[in-house]
Amino acid sequence: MAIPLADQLKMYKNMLLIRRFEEGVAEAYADGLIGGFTHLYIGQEAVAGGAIASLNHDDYAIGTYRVHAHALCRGTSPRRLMAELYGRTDGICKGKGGSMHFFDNEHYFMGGYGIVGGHLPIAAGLGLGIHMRSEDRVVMAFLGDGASNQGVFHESMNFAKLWDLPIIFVVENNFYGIATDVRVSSAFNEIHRKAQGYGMPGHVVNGMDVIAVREACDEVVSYVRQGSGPVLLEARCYRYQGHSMTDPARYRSQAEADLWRKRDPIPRLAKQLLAQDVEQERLDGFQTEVNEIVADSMQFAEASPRPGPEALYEDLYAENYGG
Amino acid sequence: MAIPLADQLKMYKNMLLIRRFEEGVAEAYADGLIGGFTHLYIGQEAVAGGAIASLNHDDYAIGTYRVHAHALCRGTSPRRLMAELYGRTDGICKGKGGSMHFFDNEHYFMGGYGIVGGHLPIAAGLGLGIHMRSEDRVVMAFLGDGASNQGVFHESMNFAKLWDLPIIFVVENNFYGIATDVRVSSAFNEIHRKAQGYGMPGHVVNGMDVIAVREACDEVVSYVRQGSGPVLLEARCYRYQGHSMTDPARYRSQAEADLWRKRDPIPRLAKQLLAQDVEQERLDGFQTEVNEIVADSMQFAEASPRPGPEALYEDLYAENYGG
Amino acid sequence: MAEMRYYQAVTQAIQEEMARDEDVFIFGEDVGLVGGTFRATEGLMAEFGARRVRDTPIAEAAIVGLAIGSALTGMRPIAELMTMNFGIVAMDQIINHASKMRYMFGGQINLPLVIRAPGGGWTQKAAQHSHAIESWFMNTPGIRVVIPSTPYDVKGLLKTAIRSDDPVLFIEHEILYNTKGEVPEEEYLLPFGVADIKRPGRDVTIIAWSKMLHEALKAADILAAEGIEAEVVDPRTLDPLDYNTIVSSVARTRRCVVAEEGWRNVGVGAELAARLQEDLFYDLDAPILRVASADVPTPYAANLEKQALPNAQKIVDQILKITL
Amino acid sequence: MAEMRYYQAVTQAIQEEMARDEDVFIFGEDVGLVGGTFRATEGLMAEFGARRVRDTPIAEAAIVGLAIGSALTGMRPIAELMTMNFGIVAMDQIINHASKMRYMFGGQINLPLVIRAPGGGWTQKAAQHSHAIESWFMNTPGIRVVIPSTPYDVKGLLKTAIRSDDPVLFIEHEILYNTKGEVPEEEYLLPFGVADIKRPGRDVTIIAWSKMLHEALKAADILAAEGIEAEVVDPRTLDPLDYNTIVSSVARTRRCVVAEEGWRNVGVGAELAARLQEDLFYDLDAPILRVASADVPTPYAANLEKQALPNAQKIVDQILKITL
Ligand SMILES: Cc1ncc(C[n+]2csc(CCOP(=O)(O)OP(=O)(O)O)c2C)c(N)n1
Ligand SMILES: Cc1ncc(C[n+]2csc(CCOP(=O)(O)OP(=O)(O)O)c2C)c(N)n1
Ligand SMILES: [Mg+2]
Ligand SMILES: [Mg+2]
Repeated sequence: MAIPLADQLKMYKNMLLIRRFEEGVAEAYADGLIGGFTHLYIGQEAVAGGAIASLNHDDYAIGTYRVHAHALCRGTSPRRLMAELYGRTDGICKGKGGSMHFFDNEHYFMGGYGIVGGHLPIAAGLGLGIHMRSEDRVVMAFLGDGASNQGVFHESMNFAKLWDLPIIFVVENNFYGIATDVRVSSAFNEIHRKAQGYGMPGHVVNGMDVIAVREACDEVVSYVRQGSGPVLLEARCYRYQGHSMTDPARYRSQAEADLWRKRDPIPRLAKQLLAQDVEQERLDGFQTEVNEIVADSMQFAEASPRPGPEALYEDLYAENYGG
Repeated sequence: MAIPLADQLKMYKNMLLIRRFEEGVAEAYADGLIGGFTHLYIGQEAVAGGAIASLNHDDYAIGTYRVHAHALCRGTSPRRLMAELYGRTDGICKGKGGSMHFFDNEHYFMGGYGIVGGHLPIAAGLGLGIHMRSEDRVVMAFLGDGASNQGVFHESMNFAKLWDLPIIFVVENNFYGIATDVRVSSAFNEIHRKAQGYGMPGHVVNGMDVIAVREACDEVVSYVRQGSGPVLLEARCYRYQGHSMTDPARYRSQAEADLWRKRDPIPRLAKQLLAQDVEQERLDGFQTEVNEIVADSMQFAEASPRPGPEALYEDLYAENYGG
Repeated sequence: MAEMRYYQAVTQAIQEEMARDEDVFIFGEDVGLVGGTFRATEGLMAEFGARRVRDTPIAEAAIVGLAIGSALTGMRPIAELMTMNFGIVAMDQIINHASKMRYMFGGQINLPLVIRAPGGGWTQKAAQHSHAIESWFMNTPGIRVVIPSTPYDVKGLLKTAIRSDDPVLFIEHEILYNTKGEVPEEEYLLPFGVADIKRPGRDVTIIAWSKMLHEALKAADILAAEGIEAEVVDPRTLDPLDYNTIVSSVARTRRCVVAEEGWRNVGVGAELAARLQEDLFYDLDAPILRVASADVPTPYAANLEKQALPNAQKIVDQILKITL
Repeated sequence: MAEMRYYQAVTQAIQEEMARDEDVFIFGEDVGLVGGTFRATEGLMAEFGARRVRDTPIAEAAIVGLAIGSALTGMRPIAELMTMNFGIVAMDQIINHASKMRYMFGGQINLPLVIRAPGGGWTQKAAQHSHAIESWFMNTPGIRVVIPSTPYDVKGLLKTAIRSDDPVLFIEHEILYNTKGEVPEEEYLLPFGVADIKRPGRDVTIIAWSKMLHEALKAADILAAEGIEAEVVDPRTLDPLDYNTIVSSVARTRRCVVAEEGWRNVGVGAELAARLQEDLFYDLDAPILRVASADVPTPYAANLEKQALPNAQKIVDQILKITL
């Protein structure tokens, strides 16, 4: 089933937005406006860009510490995300979370988490909640290749299949966990085949091709939504930057990096769009638009006030007691 | 390759010893001489009895909280094990461990552990130690069906295969984790196939047939010893008693229990031995012998002194400091 | 008033809340078919079905994670950890997730979940099955720590926990499950953050909770025979802590012993002693003393275990040091 | 004396011990090829090869378990946890296994293993990446807890840790890795259980370790300008704890502030305050005060983080309360 052109354009714009947003982040980080651990997604845009496009508004998505893209694709305001990175009150988490802990209740983005694998049983719990409420929703949980070696990944896969919870586990296999090659960390590096140990379907898709990701996800999402149980989808992709802002990524060869950059998902889709008679100006217009969005979000973030001292003890508990 | 008669007789005697030892334990527990959590192995004798017989003296074995049998098969003195259960100074762990924490350095029995799955990365570590020292040894790690859902099981399997460590994971699938049916706890209850997610060989064997277990283990132990990497072996078996001394096991039907008792490994081997012209008197003699061993071990345990108050702070650290 | 056992108070609280609110559900190892290792969930599966009362695999980290995730969807999960010892396997989910999420996500969500687990050693369960580690959770901001000592407190506090919009670690005690106590027939809830003076007295304050509360009461009886009137304060919830009641009591008695089952070194008693010496520096007649477990893994042998664990007599011994 | 950085002191200690004893080996996430996230294992793989310097999957529980198991075979493993935050995933292996096995197996075995992990927050790493939880490990008997503050202490204590026949949790600090200090050219080892008086003084004792030691020294400088001479005591190892040096210092100064990076509630400071008030009840001129992190998950925003974490000025403020 072909992806409608309007959707393709939307995904194209989303990928541009992710990339430009993160270029902005890199600049602001260099200028000392953003701190902490900040992990860029540049290169992997086709995965979040394609996968999240398969979801309904009220489906849940949940991810790791590398989730700028996922929040953007869910529809969270770039202003509020940038303000979060700047540690300001208008940040999506009031400046308390930062890059690793984006969360947007309104858009059912259930968070970014800093403990590798730690969010996976939470994803299973989201699926359990849906199941308990007999809702027509699914959970899309993103994880890295490295995370697939953590014990909780295994526990979550077992629960998901045992109770046939509506979850799509999307492994963003970028072939490295920080500096560690997937072959050095996984006995079985055909990650989608890890589903076999649970009798769960496992698929693999080219994570540098947003259309391929979208098609694969449309299929697995509808399978999962029908109540057929969870699915594991491996998307093979590549991050262009280091693991985090401070990582020069010397552990990867230039040849390897060059090879992957040739597969860049953005020009790839541009070419396909042009072939469908979309005009170059239209694509250029998108670029201008996202440049403006990102510039605006940075201005917004800078203008937003820092949290006041009273914020330190706020938001910890829903219910407070004297004493 | 047929198992030599002498070995068969040895296994027969071991199974008798396990059973009689545990009958003694049950009596002593009822009399209040043994406390804490005490888990009986009766019914499963063919697994430890057959598997451990495949090991060399200096191979390592490691197990769960249900390890009376494994220590006995390794050759640990029944006296010292019974004294441990009685909480006495002559206990194999000086009375500090009890039923769940048998350990015998001399016989390379690397312990019983009370946290489900917790011993599995330790098993992997034993394999790593062997590997680092380029020794000609293997590790045999016992676990239950229930334990195969814990995250550390998965992590340990991954490490074992990734580094091709010399480990045999023996899953004693008695179909229950306390009261929970394996079908209620494992998405995939063909447990041996959990090895697939790691590209590791997985086999299944009838755990009520000591000869079958021994033959399967001879094969996998020699495979592992050759440096071919780890193996998962599922042995299907049944515990006749409740999970621990206080469990009446009402969650299992009488019909099911009866069915399994018909497959009892002890009379099964007796029949095979008789068919090989071993005389009934010889078998009866073994029974008398083990009865005496167990009676003696209980007398020994009762006569052994309780640890003195100075023992409380002993054995904690190898190196002590003032202050 | 009806007399019931501690484990029955657990069941009743859950039963009432499940009947009242269909978002409440419970899961854990063996909680369903057999009604829990300590019988605390007996009858719930029969009444509410296998959908709302779920037996799980042995995977504590995931069990807690399931509670977090389902709480995010608006459910009110109760996750049972068969014992607190196994909660150590789930520490990351409890500490790094349940207790931090509301704060780090800027208050966007509530996490109405309860983690129930019996703590405590005794009866020779040995080193890996004998933990009283409430101090770690009290150390960690973001999770409520409730640790009741009587059926009455269990029922009232567990109902409050289930209705709470914050994560609650509800620590029961293996040895108390079969103890009995009066519980009202009519519905009641007990507030968090309100300590209970279980026995008034003027000479010395004993602060104790869970199993040790009962040892403290025994100690008070023994001391009464010697003419020493001990006041026994049960904080009932360690987070929030009703420090006011504690400090007022000690301000009156001018002497205090904290009795806890956990290890002495950096235990809850250390915190109470540290606060009290700060606030009552000029008012105390004696240093705050602590009674706790010996700083060793709990040994199996009955006599060694007894030596390692705190009890009424050890409390008496400490109090005699500061009251004679 | 050579000047070197804290992270280099780590590397040198490991390098020397690996060269000296071929049973010593090291593994952890990214320790090999790239020499560690904080450069602390740089050059080791090149020198000793991929067999003795091993990159691992992300699986902290198993990493600690591998250390335990290989230690049982007579090896002397060093397991690196990339940070202490991830050690929480491995709590069960650390608490229920490494620290209990020798005791519960009746002393049959030694466990010569070192778990290295940087603790500590700062620089906006936010709630899940900012832990100073040494108090939990100090609470747990059976594992040594070493927490050095300078390159000199790092090197001498890490060599001792590697040679120790007991499990050692060696807690480094992310923020200290790039700090510099003098380290002797010749080999030396530092004993466990010997506190170091980093600055002598007569008016008040500050007890501090790791990153807070440096804040304490800054505080002492500020106070000196006001005529207050603070003695700064660095315990260096929390288990074993050199309580003698601490109590003697406070007996002299009669005033004490404990400064720690962990949460205040049931922190190490609570234990020290509890002991000191007990032993010096009649000798103190003021209550023991504590400076610690605010009892909230560490917030990301730079200004809130600063407000949450303890620092030199906050130490000064407390000391002024009890010395003026
Ligand atoms: C439990 C845990 N261990 C270690 C880390 C440090 N760490 C952060 S990201 C990362 C690599 C994760 O790799 P992968 O899952 O492939 O995701 P990617 O970063 O490639 O997106 C590591 C080891 C962590 N955050 N949590
Ligand atoms: C981490 C952990 N969770 C729960 C328990 C309680 N428990 C003890 S044995 C057991 C069942 C284990 O079943 P299985 O692995 O099949 O072994 P079996 O008892 O059948 O030999 C459980 C849940 C435990 N000891 N450790
Ligand atoms: Mg990766
Ligand atoms: Mg079983």
